[in-house]
Amino acid sequence: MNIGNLPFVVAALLVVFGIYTFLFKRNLIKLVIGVSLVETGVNLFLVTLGYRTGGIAPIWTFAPEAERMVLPTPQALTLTSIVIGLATTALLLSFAVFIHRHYGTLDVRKVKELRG
Amino acid sequence: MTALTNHAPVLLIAIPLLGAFAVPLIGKLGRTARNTFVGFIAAITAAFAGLLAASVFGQAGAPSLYVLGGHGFAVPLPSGMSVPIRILLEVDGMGAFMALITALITLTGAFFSFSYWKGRSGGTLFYSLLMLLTAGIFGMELTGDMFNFFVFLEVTSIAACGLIGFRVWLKTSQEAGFKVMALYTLSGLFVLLAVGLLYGQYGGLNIAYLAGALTGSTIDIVALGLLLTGLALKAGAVPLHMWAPDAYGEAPAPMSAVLVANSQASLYGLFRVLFTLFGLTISVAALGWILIVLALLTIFVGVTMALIQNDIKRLIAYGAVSQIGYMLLGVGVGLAVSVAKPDYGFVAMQGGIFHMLNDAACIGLLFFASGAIVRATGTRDLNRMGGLAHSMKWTSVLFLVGAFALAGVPPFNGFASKFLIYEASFKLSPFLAVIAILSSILLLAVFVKVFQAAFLGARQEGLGGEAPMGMMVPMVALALVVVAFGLFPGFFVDRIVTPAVNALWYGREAYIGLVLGGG
Amino acid sequence: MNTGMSIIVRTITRLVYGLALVFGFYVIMHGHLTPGGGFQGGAVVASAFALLLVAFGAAGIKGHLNQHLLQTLEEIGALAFLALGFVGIGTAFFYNLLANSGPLFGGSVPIGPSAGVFNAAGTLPLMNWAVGLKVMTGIAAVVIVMLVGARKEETE
Amino acid sequence: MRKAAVLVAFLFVGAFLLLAATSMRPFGEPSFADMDDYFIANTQVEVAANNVVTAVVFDYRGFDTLGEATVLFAAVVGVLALFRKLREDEV
Repeated sequence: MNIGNLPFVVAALLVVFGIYTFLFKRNLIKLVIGVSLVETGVNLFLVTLGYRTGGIAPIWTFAPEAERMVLPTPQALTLTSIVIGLATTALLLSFAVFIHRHYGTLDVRKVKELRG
Repeated sequence: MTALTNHAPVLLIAIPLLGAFAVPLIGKLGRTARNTFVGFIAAITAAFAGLLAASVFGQAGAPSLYVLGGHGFAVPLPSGMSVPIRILLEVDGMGAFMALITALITLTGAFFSFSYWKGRSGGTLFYSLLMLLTAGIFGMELTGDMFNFFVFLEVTSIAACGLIGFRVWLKTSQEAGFKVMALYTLSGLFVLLAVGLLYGQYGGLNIAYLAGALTGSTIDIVALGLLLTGLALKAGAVPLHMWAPDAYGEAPAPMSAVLVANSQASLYGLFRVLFTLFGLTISVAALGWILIVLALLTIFVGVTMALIQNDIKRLIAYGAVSQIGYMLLGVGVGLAVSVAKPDYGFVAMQGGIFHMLNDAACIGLLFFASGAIVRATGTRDLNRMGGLAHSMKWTSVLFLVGAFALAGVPPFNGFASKFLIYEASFKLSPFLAVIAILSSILLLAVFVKVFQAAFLGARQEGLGGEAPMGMMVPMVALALVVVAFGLFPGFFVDRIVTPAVNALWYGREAYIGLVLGGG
Repeated sequence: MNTGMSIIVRTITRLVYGLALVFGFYVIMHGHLTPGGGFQGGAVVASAFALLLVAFGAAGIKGHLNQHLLQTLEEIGALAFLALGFVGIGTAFFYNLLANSGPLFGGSVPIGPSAGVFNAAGTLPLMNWAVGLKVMTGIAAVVIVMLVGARKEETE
Repeated sequence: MRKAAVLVAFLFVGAFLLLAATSMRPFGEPSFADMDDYFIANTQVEVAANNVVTAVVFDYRGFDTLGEATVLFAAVVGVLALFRKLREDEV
């Protein structure tokens, strides 16, 4: 493991922490936080894919003289992924509001009406 | 006319989107205007699906390209290969076959909903979500770009969870909605991570380009693992199937059928990844056997759990989970032997893929019938139903047709595809066929129990009458499909199933060549 | 929650709200020149709406922002974006018909670093506006609906 | 018992992801960048836009953005559907 791909390891760790939070926490809101942690990790991973050492932002307006530009496609993918993250978090939180309204609690162990 | 067929792939996605965006506006003009608009959009989409399928099957399943946003798409490289820079829709036999299934289920689902959702709140948003789900499923099946596949996978996830939790007053539907949304999001993120890995390694996002560039390094194995986990979860294969009975059970009845079509689209994604994207760069035998083990687990767990249910919709939901196992078994056997490509491997693939269409039809019929029954009796508990044969004659007959078809009883379509799977898996190893046949018989026993509990017995007063005409027509349509495919399987297998299997089994080079051959 | 925040927050909101809107629209409109675009600008404007909501509470903004208007605007934005996709259907879906041809955003751009030509990039600015409208009104509608939903939670 | 199984699965997935992260190419040196170099070089000619990312988002890969706008629309419709006014018999 050379130091060269440390950002990828950090992104992977973020995803691992998010999955841990999702699997082992009991409060519904913490599950949603776990899912958004995984999303942040994946977004970070996508953005770090596009970096080129010494590259500047791929925008030609008033672009300073630099030998090359950073890859634009990962930034487009990350934009889409962020909006998808927003959409899923909004729906998850709406369900959490209604579960609290029906069950009176946000504890995963008590929200167990569906058995078998 | 040819202009329409050229644009058919993208119109199949754009028209449901247009419908989904416009329905809330048209909804302001009143219920009948909205329903006719939704019916019109569903019919046009189904027509385009048929048009596309006819033109693709006309060329024996050969892939055809649709470039989005311009003429040339490929950039010739100094190394001779060329990188596609735009998003391409690549439709081959398999994609067109899946488009047929989706068109059938969403069309009947929309028309069933007109009378099922009458007198309930939120109708406009209900149809908007249905059309978003339709557009997402068509997008998943027709696109040739990995990231685009992920985006449409997310569109179907969110639209499906919106529909699962639609009946806000039901306590369990909100719990199911949360659980399914969380699991769908995680599986989508696994797929995105895999797409990111492949892009990081090869610098491209097009399926054909990646298929040509893959070398089978550790990154590719990790990407394959992530893709398999994510797509298997969305398809409902066993170790990750816990969400499926909740999702199908809690969603409104017509939407359960469309959710099954959504799971089958993820299954299509799984096959596309295995056969076209990775193809022979991985040890197909090992992967084939992994699929077979998954399939046997799915079949067995699905049927045994169905046996102990007394909620009619959860029972059918477990039946649907077990049928996903049959498809995995058929295609798993095909994948396991796809190096030597013996003829029984081809038959197994035919059985597995033909079963996708048959299962969609009879599961759809069962969910529609159960929707009518629940609406008439007001309960989902089998013990509190009884004597429905008297008051709901036609619905009972249609329910039986669906049940026998699902259990693989001869005159119906379930038998046609299951027989191909039994015959081929027997040649690979008799143990597989034995499990498959036993589970079918067990499933038959389950439906006999349902028949006895719900239909026989004394007539109960106060139960609702026969299902209205609006619900009856879609059910009869699906029953006709079930019977027609059961009586003349050979006719349909040669016309629509064989091109699909050719596209998966032999079509990898053609699929890649069409894109990398230059723009 | 529905009575809003203290007077200090409200006066600051009155000052900042206009600026936030202007900045948000700037980011939307100059998407093809400077960093940003429909989604980023729409999010900025939506945050201005959310700020208004938090400061004055759901009752405070009753007349100003109502949910059905926002939802209708969002549908119009979505249909406009889809229509822009259909504009170039002659060649292919999502073909940039207006680029480098015609008066409306058809200007050509000098190669290399430049000050940027606003009247260029064909359907890009129009798409930026459509998506900006859609994101702005969509997120605002979600925030209002969840706040009103939460408010009902308290009064129960 | 179930908790142990979940823990094992979690550790396996975690190791799987870290394996991928460590065996990636070094950060900052993309191995293949031909598609992106084409975008950077040709945006001003073909799309006449200065911001290459917006050109990729709305022109070269505009269909993704249509899908993404659909995702946002689906989320808004989903949330509005959940918080809609119900009929009396439905509460």
